[in-house]
Order: sequence, then C-alpha cells, then structure tokens
Amino acid sequence: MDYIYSILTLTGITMIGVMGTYMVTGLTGQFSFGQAAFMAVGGYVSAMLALKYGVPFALAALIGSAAAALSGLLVGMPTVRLRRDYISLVTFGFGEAIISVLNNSAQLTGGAEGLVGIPKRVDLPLVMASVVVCLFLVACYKNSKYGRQCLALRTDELAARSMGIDVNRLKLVTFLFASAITGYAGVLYAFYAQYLEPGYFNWTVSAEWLIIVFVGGINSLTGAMVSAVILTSLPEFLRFASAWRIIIYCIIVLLIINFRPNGIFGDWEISRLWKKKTTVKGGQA
Amino acid sequence: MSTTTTRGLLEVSGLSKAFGGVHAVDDFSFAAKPGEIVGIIGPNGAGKTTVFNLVTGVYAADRGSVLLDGVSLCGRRQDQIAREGIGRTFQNIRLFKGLNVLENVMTASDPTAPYGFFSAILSLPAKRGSDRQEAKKGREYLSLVGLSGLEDARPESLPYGMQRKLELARALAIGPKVILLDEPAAGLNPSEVREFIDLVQRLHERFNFTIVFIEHRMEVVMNLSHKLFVLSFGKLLASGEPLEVRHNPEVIEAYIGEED
Amino acid sequence: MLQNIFFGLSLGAVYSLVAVGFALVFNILKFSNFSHGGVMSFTAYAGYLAYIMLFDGHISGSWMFLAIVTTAAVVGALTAIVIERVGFRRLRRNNAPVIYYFISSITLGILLENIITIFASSNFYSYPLFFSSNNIALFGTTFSVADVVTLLVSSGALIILLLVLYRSKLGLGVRTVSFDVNTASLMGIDPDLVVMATFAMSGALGGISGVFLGMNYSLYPQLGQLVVKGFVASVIGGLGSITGAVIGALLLGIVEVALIGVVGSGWMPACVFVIMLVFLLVRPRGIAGVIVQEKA
Amino acid sequence: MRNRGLLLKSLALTLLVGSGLVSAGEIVLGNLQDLSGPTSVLGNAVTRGAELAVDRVNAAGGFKGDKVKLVTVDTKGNVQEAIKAFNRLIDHDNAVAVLGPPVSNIGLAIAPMANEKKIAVVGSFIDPRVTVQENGEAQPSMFLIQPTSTQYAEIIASYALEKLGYKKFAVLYDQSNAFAVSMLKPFKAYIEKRGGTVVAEETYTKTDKDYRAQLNKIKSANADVLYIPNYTQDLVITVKQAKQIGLNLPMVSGLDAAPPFATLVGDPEAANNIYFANNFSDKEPQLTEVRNAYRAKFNEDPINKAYLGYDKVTVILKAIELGGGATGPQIIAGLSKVKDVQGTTGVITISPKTHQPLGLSMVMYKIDAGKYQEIGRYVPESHK
Repeated sequence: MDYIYSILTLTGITMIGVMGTYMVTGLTGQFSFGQAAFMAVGGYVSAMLALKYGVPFALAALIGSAAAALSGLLVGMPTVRLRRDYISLVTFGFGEAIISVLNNSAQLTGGAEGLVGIPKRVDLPLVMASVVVCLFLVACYKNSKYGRQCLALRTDELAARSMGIDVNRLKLVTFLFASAITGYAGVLYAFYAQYLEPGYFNWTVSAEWLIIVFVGGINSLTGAMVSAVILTSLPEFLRFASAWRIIIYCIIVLLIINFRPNGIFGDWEISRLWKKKTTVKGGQA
Repeated sequence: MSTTTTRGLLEVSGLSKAFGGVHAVDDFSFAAKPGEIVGIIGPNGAGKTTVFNLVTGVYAADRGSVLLDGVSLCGRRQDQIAREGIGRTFQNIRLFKGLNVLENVMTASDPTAPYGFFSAILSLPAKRGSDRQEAKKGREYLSLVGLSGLEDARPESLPYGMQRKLELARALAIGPKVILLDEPAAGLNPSEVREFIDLVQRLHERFNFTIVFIEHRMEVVMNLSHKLFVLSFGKLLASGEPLEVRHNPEVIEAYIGEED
Repeated sequence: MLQNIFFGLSLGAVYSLVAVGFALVFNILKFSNFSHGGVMSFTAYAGYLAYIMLFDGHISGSWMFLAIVTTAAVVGALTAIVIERVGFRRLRRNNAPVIYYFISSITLGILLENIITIFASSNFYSYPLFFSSNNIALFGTTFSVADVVTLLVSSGALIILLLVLYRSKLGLGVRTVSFDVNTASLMGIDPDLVVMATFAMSGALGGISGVFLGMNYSLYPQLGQLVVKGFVASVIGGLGSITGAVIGALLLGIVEVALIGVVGSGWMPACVFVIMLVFLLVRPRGIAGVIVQEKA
Repeated sequence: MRNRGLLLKSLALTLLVGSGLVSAGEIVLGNLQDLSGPTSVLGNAVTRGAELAVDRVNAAGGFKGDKVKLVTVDTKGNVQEAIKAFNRLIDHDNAVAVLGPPVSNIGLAIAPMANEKKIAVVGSFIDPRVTVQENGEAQPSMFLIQPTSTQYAEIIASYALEKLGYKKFAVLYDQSNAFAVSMLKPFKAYIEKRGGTVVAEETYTKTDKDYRAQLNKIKSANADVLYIPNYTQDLVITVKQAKQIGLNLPMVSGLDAAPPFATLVGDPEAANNIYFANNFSDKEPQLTEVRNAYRAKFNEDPINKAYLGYDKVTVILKAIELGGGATGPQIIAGLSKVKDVQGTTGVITISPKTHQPLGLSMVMYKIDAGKYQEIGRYVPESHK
C-alpha cells in the first residue's frame, strides 16, 4: 500500500510542478528551462522556516510559495522582453544559479549534503486536495481573460499586441503565478520527503516537465495532467525491465512525439465535455 | 455597443523609417478626418505596410509624428496605441490559432475587461459576469460581419473570406476610433469582394469610425475611399480625390513601371 | 594573468567544438539540439571500443589518436544521421512546432546516455596516453601537448567546416535551407539531404569533442553533460551563428576562469547567470546574431 | 531439553511450510542502487558484488536451506525515485532488508521511511547523519558497514598531518557533491585542531571539467599538500591538470583513488605522490576468491564498491542468524549484534549505539609513478 501511496503522492507533486511549466511554456509559449528552480525556492524557504524558526506548516507553505513567486518576479522582469530562445537560456541559468547559491550557503541550507530533519506534514490526502485546488486555479486562469490573452500571444505576439494586449505584463503575471504554483509543489515535496538536496532541482527535472507537457498535448491542461500521471508512473510499471526501463520510456516518448505531433490531447480539454451544454444554455438565455 | 463618436482624427506627418540603408518610408504625411475613409495605394514594396506598422507602434519611426485626435502616439507601445483606439487587420491574416472564433474576438476586449487576477483564478462572480458580457458583445460583432453560429469553430478551419471577416470583427471589438485595413480584399473572389465592400460600408455607417486601408484592387479603392494617398518608394507621390488620383499621369507611370 | 587567459581560451576551445555542433543544427532547424551530449558520450565510448578491439597492439601514439578521432567522427556522423532519421525527420514532415524538436532531442540524449549506462557503467575506462605528457613552457605559461593538439584539431575541424559551409555546393544548400526551407526546395535543393548532411557534420564534431573529453578526462556515461556549456555558449554567441558560437564559447571560458579568480568557483555559476542576464539585456541578439525583425 | 526444543521448532516449521505460510524458504533482499544517473558506476558495481555473494550462498545450498533472492531496483540517482523504489521493495517485493546505495543523499532521504517500516538498510553511505540522528541516537533502521566520512577523513588527515608531517593544506573539492563535502568538514576540523592550516580552499561543481584556474590558485598558495576527497573521474582530471600547470604537490585522497584510478590517468608522472586510505588491502586473502569469481563472471577487475556490495549481503545474512529470523525487526536486532564478521573489506563489528562499524581501520596506500604501494593499516592516535 505504501508503495502505491508513495507513487500517487509523488505523482501529485509532479502534477503541481508541471502546472507551472504548462502555464509558462504550454499556455504562454515562453520556454521555461529552469522551472524546477522555483520548486527548490519554495521547498527550501518553507523547510528552513519550519526547521530554524518553528514556523507552522501552513504559514511556511504560504511564505514558501510567495518566495518562489518573488524569485519569479526577479527572473521574469528582465526576461519577458527577450526572445523565446533567450528566455530558455535565462531560466536555465537561473536554475544553475539557484543550485550554486544553495550549495554555497551550507550553514543555512546544508549545502550539497542536503537539509535533513524536515518534519513530515504532507500525506496523500493533502497532496490530492492540493492537486484539485491548484488545478482549479490554473484551469480558471486558462479560462479567463488572462488565459485567452496568453494563448493569443503564444500564437502571434505581434497580433496580440495590436489587440491592445500588454504582452510583457501578461507574461510577467503568468510567470509569477506559475512560480508560485511550482513553489508550492516544492513545499509539498519538502514536507513529504523530509529531505532536500540542491542537486535534485537541476535542469533535467525541468526538461522532464517540458517532456510531460508536450507529450500531453500542444496546449491542453488536461493532457499535461494525464501525461504527468502516465509518464511518472510508467517507469514504475517498467521496473521489471530494470535498466532498460528508461530506454523503453524514451522510446515511448519518441513514438508519441513522432506519431501524435500535437501530443496525446492536442488542445482538447476535458471541460469541453460539459462546456457544450453551457454554450447552448448561454445561447438560449 | 460602443458607438464611436466623431472623434478619430489621424494626422501623420513627416514619417520616415529606414531599414539598413533602405528608406522604406521617407517623409510621408497624410491625414484622415474623423469618419473619413482613406486609401493608401502604391506599387509593391512602396512602404505601405511599413506606414501601418509605424502608426501602430510595431516599429519606432526614425522621424515624424503620428497624432490621434491631437495626441501624439510616438514612443507609445503597440498595445497602448491599440487601446488609444487604433484597430488593425493584417495583410497575411493573423488569427489566434489556439482559440476559437468567439475567443479570438474576445481577446480584443480582454485587455480592458474589468476584473483582476484573483477574480480570474477563483472564477468569482465579477469574472463570470464580465466574461458573459464580453462573449455577448463578441457574438454581436460576429453577427455584424456575418459569422453567427461559428463561435466554436477553429479559425484555421474557416474559408479564407471568413477569416478576413473574423479579423475585421476582432479589430472592431477593441472599439476603435480609427481602423487600419491592410489589403483586406486580397485573396477574395469577385463576389466576395463586392460583399466585403458592402460590409465595410455598413460597418462604417454604423460606427462612423475613420478607416485607412491599403489596397491594390481598384474596385475596392474606387468604391470605398473618400481620399487617396499614393506611395512610391516610401515617398508620397500624389493625393486627392480617387478619380483625380486615378488619372494622375505620375501614378499611372508608377504602376506601369512596376509591371515592367 | 596570461596563464589565466590561456586557461580560459583552452577551456573555451573545448566548449566551442560543442557549441558549433549545436549552432550547426540550430542554424537549419532552429532548435537547441540536446541530443548532441548523448552523441559525445556515445562516440567517446565508440572510440574506446575501437581502441580495444581494433587498434590496440597495432598502432600507438599519434597514429592511435588519429585512428580513434577518425573512428569517433565517423561514428558520430552516423549516429547523428540516425538521430535525425528517428527523431526529427517525421517532425519536419508534420511541420511540428520547434519545441517538439527540442523535446525529441532531450529524449534522444537521455536514450543514448542510458544505452551506454547499460553496457558500460560498472567501471571507469580511459584512453591510452596518446602524446608525450611533457609540458611546453612559453611566455611564462605552461601547457601540455594534449592541449596544443586539442587546440589545433578543433581549429582545424572548424576551418574545414567553414570551408564546407562557404565554399562548397553543400554549404550553399545548408545556408539556403537555413534561410528558408520552402525557397530552397523550390530552387531544387533537397532539404532532407541538406538536413542530413548538417546532422552528419554536427555529429562528426560531436565525435571529435567526445574523444577530447575522453582523452582529457575519463570515460563515464554522463561525459556528454558538458553539452549545457555548449548550449549557453551558442545562445550567447547568437543563435545559429557559427562564428558567434566560437566567440561565445571562448568568452564563456574566459569569463568562467576569470570569475573563479575573482569570486571563487562556488559562486561562479550564479555570477555567470547575472552576467548573462545583463549581456542579453544590453545586446538581446547575442554576439553575432542579426535582429530577426518580425514582419507584420 | 534441547532436543525437545529442536523437535518443536522443526515441527512448527513443517506445519508452516505445509500450510503454505512460509514459501519454501526464500529470503528476499532488496537492493536499492543507482543503476542509471550520475553515480551509476558505483551502483552497478555494488550490485554486481551483491549478486556474486547471493550466487555463492545459493550455490552452497542457500542460507540455512533458504534460497536468497536479490531484487535490484534503480533509483536513477534521484531521491524521488529512491523513495518510490524503496517502498516498492518492501511492499511489492516483500524484501526483509535492503542493501543501501553508496550515496548518502539517498540514505538520508529513505531513513525516515526505513525507521517507520522497521526495515534495515545496510549501506555504504558515509555521511554520519545517515546512521546517527541529530540528537545523537542511532537511526533505528540505518546501518553502515564502512567507516563514516568523519572516521575516514580523520584517518587521512591524521596520516598527512601526523605521519607525513604536512602543515599547510590546500583543498579542492566538488561543492555540489555530498560525498566530497562530507569528507571535507571533518578533515578541516581535525587538522585545524591539531596545528595544521588550510591555506587554500577551492571548489568546482559537477559540470566543470577544467580545474586549472583553481589549481593555479592553489599553486600560488604555497601549500604542503593537496586534499582531494572527490569521485574518481574528477581525480583523473585533477592530477592530469595539476601536472599540466606544473603543480607538484603531494596529494591525499579518499578511496576513489583506489584502482583503477592510476590506470585511468594513464600517465605515471601525473598519478604520482598520492596517498589515500582504502577499506582493505589488496593482499588480504579473503579478497582473492571474490576477485576471481568476479573476473570469471564479468570479465574485468572489480572496483572497491563491488566488495562493499558483497559484504552487505554477508552482514545481512549474519544478522538474520543473530536476530533469529528473517523479519525486519529481527534483522535490525541482529545487525546491532554483528560482531567480528569477516567481510572482504575487513572484520566488521557494528556499534549498537551508532550503527556504524567499530574499529575498521583503513589501509594506507601510496601511488608512486602510477604504481600502487601498500603502506599498511593505519589507526590515528586519537582513534585508539
């Protein structure tokens, strides 16, 4: 049972982290290559508050997410004007910089040896509830004027500007929101694993999240979530294959990218199932 | 529905822009009075689209000024200019592929939708009310251009002519004082062109905004414009009443020269 | 001082081979090809395999080095061609968004690294000593024969590459395709062939860098992770520009070494980040890149 | 009396086997290793060693008649994966004890779970925090069969300071590597307490491949000796580049300088004048058999992590014997009683207080012009 629980818990945490990548890269088309760094910020800040100052979990979680958002602001402000390729470089560099800061502040963070003794405050129900809440927030965001403008700027930035969309501000708002959500994933992770190390948050995790988002669908939150579940649990099903499992995993990802060029779900959202009805109702009203 | 008043005075003077060593637009001036329909014509590569891009803030002008109702637009960002009341369409249609038809129109009113971030992520009543309002307006714009019933369609699935109309509806939705149409009839068949001319005239009657358009098709130019400006190699070649310009020998030469 | 500049340059020389392999592919397909790291590890091992199975006992010293570099370059070119075929050909047919190429390349990189892990990861391996390990002292700096060879071979490879790009028909094709695929095919250039050739060149460079990495360090499956430095260098250099990538790589090498001297190695990555940010804000098109003005 | 006890026991056993409660005697040992990822070389070596041990036990008719089964799971060198994999070993594969990884980070991450589930993890994670909590009590389920980084670093420090007489130390270490960092702190503490000084402290991170700038700073610091507590591949770069810039210092290192390090360097002039402490002496007879078996099976020489893998199995099986059964709590109890068990790496006695091995001395080696020379066992005065 614990085995299944641990998979579900960690999958849930990954889902929340992936929501951040989805917002920045899927929804807005900005290439986030250091999203995991925000997870590190959220995790470390909250864990250190709890460890060193005895801050209660709820407050630590709040401050952790806020700190992630703040670091999102720091990275976002100068980068939103840059071209997409450069944003990938800057976010990547930010990720490496955060790791180097964590490694260098060993008195505070434990450095490379990691931060131990974080109290266990997170269990499966909390993670599941968090997934639902975060998903609700992100879905509402996508479904609001913000989401529409994001999609607009993703497809055509110039045309979006000529519709009066303040593209830079919009990117920044989305970036902040995404950082906060990813930061919260870090909080959950810290208080579940009870251990943090800087090396865990390197660019390969951010790259994994990108893979998840795009395997899920070119622009589908539903797809990103389904793909997060599949791609994080797939390696577990492949355990029998031992060292070959990563290879099988890669092949499956390649097959999907090659043969479903818009990802599994394209831009389909599960909400369309009931949205049809509301449109009809709206039409009658 | 926002009925635009008689405002919409667009004055462009001494506009210049060079790319590298090429003077794409060179000391170009024109004006459009409120409610006027102005055409800009000229051979390919004359710098017409660049003029639009300078007016809407895509590029910063090297020299010259753009005034809307006496207020300078120079140095303003593209989105600010749009919100001052300049709407536009594009030569090569630029719709938002990730959004459906209705949402495409809504993006134009979204920047001014009266709700904030927290209303959005919590889907508060303020947000839902505003979205409903926006959608309602959007549907009206769509029905104005004759796209009713296609709200849920994907823009890329529409035929070319309808995409043009959708782009027009989207430009209307920002509530413009001045609307810039970049070769709106390109790629349309003759019957669509006639329909399009009617549509623009109808919209103009209804909203009474200022229209500036770039066009090659003489049918459109002659039927729509109150005034014409001819651009050649970035410079103003001639201007005046359509008929007067049409018979201007320099203009004819510029066009014939192009055909060679 | 001089010594440090030299360290920076020779570090930059290693980065530049990687960065150029990167820039080549970016040039035509407009994405950062992270599978390049996998190619480097893979060829480093392939070179080793060739060494123990084919060359050992027959040749030695510089000849051995040449034989291994050639093998690795050929294997690299072939691997890259296979990668293009498996990972990107279909994406091009589908006109997939650029990000899919990127995702595909990361996946391929992981795939290659893990294939090596399966077959070779219960031990460390290393190349034999190719050159005399004596140092050469010049102007108060010392450097090794291996360093000089690295420098010579990488500049040689880059010069050949530039010649191919700017003096041959193939190079013309590459440049045309990089400018506009559709126009190129109208002009009778087979884009598939050009893309394949580009991958082959990039892969060959990857093979050469792989041998250098293996020679200077030792062999382990994650050897190719140096690819991230190539990524940074090529982006700073101006996306897709070959000379920009070289300059970017040398600059990165020098800046890293200088920062180690000034702030210490621990804070170096954080400082590189800040410098990078400032640089991109001041010069958002990279060192050599041209402004890509969006057309309206 | 004794006979009756035995009779009852065997009767009970027959009944249990008959009723299918005990499946024809199988002991499942979990093997939690980094088979992929940055430390895959270490994890794969441990796995091979462990497989060898299990094969031998089974070939000799099993452990007291029970077959031993080794279930290996991959952590990808990643804490999150390790948490899932550990749970899988216990829940899905019913492992009664786990062979831990040679990496401390993962040890730290799974300690709370192992304690909760009462499943012993026997590892070679040398960060003392894995086995001893901050309050000084042992982590109930975590056991180490190799000296801790503290013991380790102190042995090296003492040898360099007290035996070789070096006073001014330079250090170069991978700041992003927990192992290197954990080997550094006690080293510094030890020498600074005893009159040595650290005159240069330089770092790098795992993506760096050129340490010449750092080494050059060290060169100008006028140190007597350079301490390099890093992974093997980094050591190779270090000595090659030190030679390139003409840095001619003696060096001291951890067991990562053990074979095949000198062969990897391939340059006798670079792999020269290096002292390091190894877990065992190559000449010790108990190694020969394992080494030969390893060669026969895998066609290459084992690296020292393979011996540790072998010993983990030996120690766990001994603990089953001492604890009186193959359940989690019994093995934990048994491990605390492990005393004088002959392993390949030495005679292992586990302290019940710290769950760390007692009295494991290290064997000092010197690499001289590419050749390994055994100096002999060394125990610092302060450890005696």
